[in-house]
Amino acid sequence: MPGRWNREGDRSARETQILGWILVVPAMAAVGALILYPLVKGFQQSIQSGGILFGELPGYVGTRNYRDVLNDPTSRDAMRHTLEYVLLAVSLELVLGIFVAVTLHRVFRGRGFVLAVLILPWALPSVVSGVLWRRVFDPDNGLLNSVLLHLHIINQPQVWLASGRGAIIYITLVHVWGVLPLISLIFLAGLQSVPDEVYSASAVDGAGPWRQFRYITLPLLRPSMAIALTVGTLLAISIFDEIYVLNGTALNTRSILIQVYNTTFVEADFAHGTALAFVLAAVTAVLGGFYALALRRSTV
Amino acid sequence: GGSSSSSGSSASSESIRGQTITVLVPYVMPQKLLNQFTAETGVNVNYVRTGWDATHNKLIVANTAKTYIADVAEFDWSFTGQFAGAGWVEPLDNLLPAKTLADLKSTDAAFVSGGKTYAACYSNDFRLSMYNKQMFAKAGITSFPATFDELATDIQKLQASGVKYPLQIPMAATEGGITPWYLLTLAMGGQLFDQNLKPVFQTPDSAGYKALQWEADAVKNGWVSPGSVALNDDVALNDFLAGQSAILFATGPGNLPTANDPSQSSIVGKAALGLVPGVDGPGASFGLPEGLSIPVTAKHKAAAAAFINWWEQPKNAIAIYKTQGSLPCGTSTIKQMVATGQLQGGDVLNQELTHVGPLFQAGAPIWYSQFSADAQGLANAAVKGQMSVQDALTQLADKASARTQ
Amino acid sequence: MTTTLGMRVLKALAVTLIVVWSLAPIVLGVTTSLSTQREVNEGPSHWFPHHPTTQAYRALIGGTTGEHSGGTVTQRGEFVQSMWVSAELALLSAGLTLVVATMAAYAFGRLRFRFGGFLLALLVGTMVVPIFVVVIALFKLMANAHLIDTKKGLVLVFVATLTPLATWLLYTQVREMPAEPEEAALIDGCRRWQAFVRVVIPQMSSGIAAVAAILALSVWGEFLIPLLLTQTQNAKPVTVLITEYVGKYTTNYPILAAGGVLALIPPALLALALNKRITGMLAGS
Amino acid sequence: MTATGTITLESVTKHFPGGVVAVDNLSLEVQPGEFLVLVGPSGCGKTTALRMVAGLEPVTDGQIRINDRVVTRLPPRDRDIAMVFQNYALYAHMTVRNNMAFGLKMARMPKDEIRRRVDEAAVMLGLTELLNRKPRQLSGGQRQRVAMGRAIVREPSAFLMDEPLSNLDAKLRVEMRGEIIRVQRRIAAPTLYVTHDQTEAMTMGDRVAILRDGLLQQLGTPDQVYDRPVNAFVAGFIGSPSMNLLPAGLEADGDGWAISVGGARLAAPKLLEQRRSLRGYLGKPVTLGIRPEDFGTDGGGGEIDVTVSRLESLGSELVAYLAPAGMAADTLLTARLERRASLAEGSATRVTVDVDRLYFFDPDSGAALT
Amino acid sequence: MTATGTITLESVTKHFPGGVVAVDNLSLEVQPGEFLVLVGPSGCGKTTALRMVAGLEPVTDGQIRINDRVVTRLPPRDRDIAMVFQNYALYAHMTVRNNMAFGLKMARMPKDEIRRRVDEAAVMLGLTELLNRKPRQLSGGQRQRVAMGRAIVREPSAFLMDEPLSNLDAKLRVEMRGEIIRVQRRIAAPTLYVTHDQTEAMTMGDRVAILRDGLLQQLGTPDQVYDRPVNAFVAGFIGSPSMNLLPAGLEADGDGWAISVGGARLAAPKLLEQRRSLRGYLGKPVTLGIRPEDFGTDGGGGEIDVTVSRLESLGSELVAYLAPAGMAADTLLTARLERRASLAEGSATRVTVDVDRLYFFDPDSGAALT
Ligand SMILES: Nc1ncnc2c1ncn2[C@@H]1O[C@H](COP(=O)(O)OP(=O)(O)OP(=O)(O)O)[C@@H](O)[C@H]1O
Ligand SMILES: Nc1ncnc2c1ncn2[C@@H]1O[C@H](COP(=O)(O)OP(=O)(O)OP(=O)(O)O)[C@@H](O)[C@H]1O
Ligand SMILES: [Mg+2]
Ligand SMILES: [Mg+2]
Repeated sequence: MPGRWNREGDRSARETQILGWILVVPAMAAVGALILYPLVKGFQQSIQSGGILFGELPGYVGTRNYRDVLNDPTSRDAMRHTLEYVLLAVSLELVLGIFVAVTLHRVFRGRGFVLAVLILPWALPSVVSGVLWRRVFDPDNGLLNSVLLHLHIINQPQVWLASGRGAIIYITLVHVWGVLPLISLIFLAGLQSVPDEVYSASAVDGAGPWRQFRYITLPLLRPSMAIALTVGTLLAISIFDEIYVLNGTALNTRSILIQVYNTTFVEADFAHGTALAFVLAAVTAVLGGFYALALRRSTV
Repeated sequence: GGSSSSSGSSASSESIRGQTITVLVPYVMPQKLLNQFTAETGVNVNYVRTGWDATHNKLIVANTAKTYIADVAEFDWSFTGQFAGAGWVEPLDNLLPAKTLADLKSTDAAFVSGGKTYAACYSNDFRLSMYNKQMFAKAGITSFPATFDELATDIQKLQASGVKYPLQIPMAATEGGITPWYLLTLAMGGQLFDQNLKPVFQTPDSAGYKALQWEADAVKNGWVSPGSVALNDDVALNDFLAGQSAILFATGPGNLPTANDPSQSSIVGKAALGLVPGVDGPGASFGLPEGLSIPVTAKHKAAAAAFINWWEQPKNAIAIYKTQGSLPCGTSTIKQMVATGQLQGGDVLNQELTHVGPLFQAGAPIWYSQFSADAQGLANAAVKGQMSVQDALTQLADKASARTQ
Repeated sequence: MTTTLGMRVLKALAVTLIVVWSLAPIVLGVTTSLSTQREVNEGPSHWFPHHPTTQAYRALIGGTTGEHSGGTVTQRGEFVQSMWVSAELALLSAGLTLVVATMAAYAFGRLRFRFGGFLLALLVGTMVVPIFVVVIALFKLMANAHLIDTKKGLVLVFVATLTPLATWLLYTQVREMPAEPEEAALIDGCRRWQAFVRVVIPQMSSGIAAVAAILALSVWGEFLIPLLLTQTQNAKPVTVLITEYVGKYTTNYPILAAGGVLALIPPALLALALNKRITGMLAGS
Repeated sequence: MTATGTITLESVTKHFPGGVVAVDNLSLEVQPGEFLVLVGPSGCGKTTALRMVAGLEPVTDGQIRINDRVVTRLPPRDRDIAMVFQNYALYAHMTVRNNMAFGLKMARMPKDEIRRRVDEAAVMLGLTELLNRKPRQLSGGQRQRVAMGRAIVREPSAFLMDEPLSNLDAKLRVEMRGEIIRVQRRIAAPTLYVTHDQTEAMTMGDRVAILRDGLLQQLGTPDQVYDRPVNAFVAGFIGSPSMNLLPAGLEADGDGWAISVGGARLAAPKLLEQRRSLRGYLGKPVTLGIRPEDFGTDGGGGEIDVTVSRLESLGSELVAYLAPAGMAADTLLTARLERRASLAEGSATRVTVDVDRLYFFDPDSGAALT
Repeated sequence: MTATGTITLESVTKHFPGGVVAVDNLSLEVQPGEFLVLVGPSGCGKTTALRMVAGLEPVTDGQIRINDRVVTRLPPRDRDIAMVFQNYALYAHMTVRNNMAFGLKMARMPKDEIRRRVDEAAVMLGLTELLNRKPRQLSGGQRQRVAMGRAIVREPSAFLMDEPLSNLDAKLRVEMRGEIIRVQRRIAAPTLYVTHDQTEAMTMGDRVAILRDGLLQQLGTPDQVYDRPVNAFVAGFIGSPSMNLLPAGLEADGDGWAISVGGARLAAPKLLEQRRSLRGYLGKPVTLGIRPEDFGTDGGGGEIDVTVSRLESLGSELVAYLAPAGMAADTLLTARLERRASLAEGSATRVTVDVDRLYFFDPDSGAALT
């Protein structure tokens, strides 16, 4: 008679149930109250008209706002730029992030110092780093121009951010500079759960550093990679400060979030702003889900 | 001035005693002055200094949420359409003494919407030029050009005397980079919009078109450095202060003291203000004043009004000017400052003030911010040559027209 | 492990590269902070100040008295106070988030309970929510709870925004952790939560240290949330304060840079402190 | 009528996801204070069984009782057991002392008492010098001893030990065997003890349970399982070197029986004829079992001609691998001989077999024919 | 004149931080194709020695050569060794197949060849069914076999094995012993093999090295270390159960010598008198060593009166713990006796000692007196 013991009640399993719930309550409560609830409100906003501010009666307008933002040519351009930022930034961050994490995973004298230096770009308030980068890329008096002129690599000052492609690349570099510490730390955190002994075993098996990396580190970093990719995408898809400081709202570098910012904070049009932001969130969520699934193959 | 009588509004000063108001303004205010206000009115002030860029964001969020944020809040001329249209701020017409309002008449035009005044000006900002007297002298120019033709000639003279890029105009895709176009449009004798808020800048014979073309040509002709297309107004000022150019176009009056501050400027004593050039004789300029408003969510409106009124008194306005550098607005205050020589470049300022009007005759429209955001991107694309002037302005006009529907 | 000279050279090279990449713009910040505004304006010839001065730092700490500085005026004590606020916010939020997230991560990673998978997806999913969508409702919520302009309020919001990432990071670690020591603890008479606190958490300590760094630094650099939810010095972190030194017409580069440089010190100290906790492969020898 | 000091498994089954049946309908009772040794080939389900008793692995089906209390669904802590894990499972972040003290702390024992017990166990286990080290600074054997120490300081109602001595040297192992037995006797806690060591199984266990593929094969005293294995599997598994199992025939030979194995023909002792189950196999093939120690080089019994294939000296004795004449070429008999037996590798010789100690099994089912 | 197939340790020393000297000035040469067994008590430095040879642990002092190439500072991958780790160190993220194939992949072996070798090893190790599992789905013994498989597929220039069979049952262990030896002979790779198992040490090793506290005690063939241990430590360590070591006196007795031990007096064989080093101990205390198997219940030799304290049946034989008359109360002699020896626990009896096989040691230094 299978399952006849179940009548006794499964205390072990029940305790696990209860503890599970207790442990997730604080997290769910915080996120539920301060993110999910406002999110629902925000969604309501995105399907409402902008209200009296735009000469309309308040009320639900269905998907109109979404259609508006998706049909707007500037939004479309911004989406294309954003895609470029994301692809470029995320691939750079992935490669550099793993490189940095693997380097810092080894304990060596002075690692503390390097770790401290590593996080500086991230700790620098964005206004300050914006101003510094502006000094670097300034077309007239910038550091970059003056160095390159000095080295005779260029013979007249360049307006770095004027052209489309170039500007997007430079801005992405600035973005990556600021985000790399976070991505590196995510990978570093991931490496903490890799046991030393597999490195011993693989060394004996004849794997050099590169192949240890390829066959041991990389596979074991899979879960972290999903996180890093998601976070990297998240940050790149909402790239803002770097563009705003270096090139304002110029059309050739405008990202979606600048568009969102203009719509919400400049034009006070929260209806369209949130609609566009929701589009952005949906894209990120889809990408994040995709990464997580693609990299899920459990490691242990 | 007679402080006790002027600080009391129509509401009895007793009823506000003991109240605490929050004031949200992007400038520092010495505690000493606030103490004086408290001593006079019994109102305590919680003075919140915000970041310049952040102020608008904070107000937008709080107001959209219909939530209290301050009793007295910053109010830029560009907010007028938006904030008044949304009903976020109280009209001041009945809250401030008539005398104070009358004194502010000239500057407050920018804050009027639907016949009501929504803010009291405290920072009298408008656009004019600044130039380097020494460079002018070296090029043999004796006075600042009054017309665009003279300007062109002078620029060539300056170039001949060794100034590579005599002109400094910020043209980045930012608010600071778009104002020169507005200014040029007015200076060339035109308007951006007609009385019905229809765009009038898209035909080649319009002032707006000519103005943008002029900017694009300035880049092409090498009057300005190639980097100008990515230049923001603060950097433009810095470059001018470093002595890199002879003329800073479309700057604010508060920058002359800065040019004479040896810790910031390499051209101390060499800078002078110049009137905005025009087609024949000085052209029109426009004001970008900042004012103090009372949000509808304010808790102590009477006390807030008392504070604004206190600020506008010449004695206080001048004291505040000395710490903040924002030019007062009241006609009597300016007079007093010019008379006592407390205003650097006072004569030019006084002259320019006669050419200053609001950018929008009927007050900034509700969609001004959208228009400005569109203009920034499109004008920038035009001066970069990524788009023709015609295309940029046509697109801009189309967008603007769509908004007015 | 025994390694070759070539490897060691490569490693040194890698480390140098990281340091240079991270540090180069910071060096520019330091030189800027030691310049006068005038030298900064003068540009190319003055990347390194000809007359280094600590004036900007003095202004930052002691306040400026000069007139007509166009909004870049600093007030005595303000900056230091904001540094404290930032530090307090970073430590409190990171600490609280760690507690909340570690608990959740353990539950999701080790305990089988109903809807666990769904809740995890929901939680992690909120990472993609842009602040713009929630800001209005959040502001209203905070205002109603009288949490505007309080550190308490900010900490709550930070905890909510950081918990998803922290939970995800820790969840992956819980999954990789060998289960046996925890099982031994259960047999040794621990309740599940005791085993969690006394065995699992110490086991994860190096991972937690890395996540702690991520959290504290995230809070330290946060701008938009504190901007919108604070008013006065009460709860104004250094990131927000520094933006106030950007004036309408002028930006006081030296003061801004000095503020930036000073704002780097606590995070750097934190990294140094956590370095020992973050164990790595023992290399080099 | 509670039976104190018992562990009972009733029809316990464990399926792992993926279709592995690790433990199959296992019923087993460890009697009051009994020391029960669980043996079986690698992967037969010993560890899984232990983990189910400990409450670490949910039971697919069946019931587990400790001291007659049903614990099948209770969390581990409510079972009051101590366990030594096969892979030690030490607390990496605690010193050796704290590893051992942890369980006692959880039981809120007074500090003094904890210290006393840990010190005592450390002496017993030779860990006194190492009390302040962390596990990663220990050798394999030292870690294993810590794991052992953690269990014995507890004085629980039941012990579960999973190969607790596998990483210790012979000498230490003999000592530890004694210590474990002493502790277990004192506490009188029923004990399930997994081992691969024949000597441990034979000397420590009150009874021995032999598992194979999750199925219980035999449960009995060490002598029982050695002398009367229920099937060829148990016979081959218990005893080292293993029993020789050979195809043979049982034949009537004059007035008695004879066993033909390869070229040899052994006269069966009369006693054999009384075995009921054997009778049916007369004239049929059987599997013949001969323990290595039942060979000799002199003395009586049956005789087999062999070629000495290889000799292994264990110091105290000699293990000879012998190729019997007339059998499949690769058949090798293992014989334990006196170390002074005079054999030379490669030489042909004749060895004796103690025919009184032969075993017979059904060639198909492997069941012992008794 | 390179010696292929050798591993040489020259004065190798290892200090751990904290002052532990794990290996102390160890010199050792594994000769071409030799199978050298390393034994010693738990914590004596065996694993550490292996790890240094593998390049996993930096050497504090001394030199290591493989095939006469100095490898002391080379990274592990340049040493071409295969190692079985005491704790397996499997790749948790790879299947069993990939665990075994990894080393071959690293050597860029063709896919077919890899598959062939892994399949072959899997059959040998009984892992065929498990090739697609991940390590966490395996039992302890299965994991150990995977670790083994990972090493043997490699065909390296040297093998290092750290207790590779400790978690296997007796039967499998016997099989595996044979397989390991076969593989090692085929590849002719010098092998350092750590074990705690007496049988493995005695049967597998060409030579045996005995370590104690990081110091090499003796290096010799199994018979040498068994029959002629250089000191009491080795004598006690090799052989299971351990040699009995008793305080005794060497006395002149008429025209010969006698050994007094407790109340007994054993006539020493004449041969003893020829041992130079023994002569000096006449009239002085010595430590007397008697192997358990040198006791008997009948036959000649010296005789000792004992009380049977405890009997352990191992099935194939009997281990008796005997309290000799006239000695300290807790002295127990261990004797391996025929299983049919008729003794009863608690009874007094007389056992014989093979006086030709007595060992003598200096009571202080423990050095063998030969
Ligand atoms: N990381 C370490 N730090 C300090 N001491 C250590 C460290 N690793 C090992 N030891 C010590 O060094 C000595 C030798 O250890 P090793 O692991 O070589 O022993 P072993 O001979 O392999 O023992 P076992 O048979 O128990 O595995 C032991 O006393 C151990 O405690
Ligand atoms: N998580 C798992 N998933 C699937 N199969 C498993 C899992 N754990 C163990 N097994 C299988 O269950 C069987 C029993 O495993 P168990 O660990 O109980 O063996 P064991 O008798 O302890 O063996 P050993 O003596 O080798 O330790 C083995 O065949 C093993 O491969
Ligand atoms: Mg097991
Ligand atoms: Mg070891």
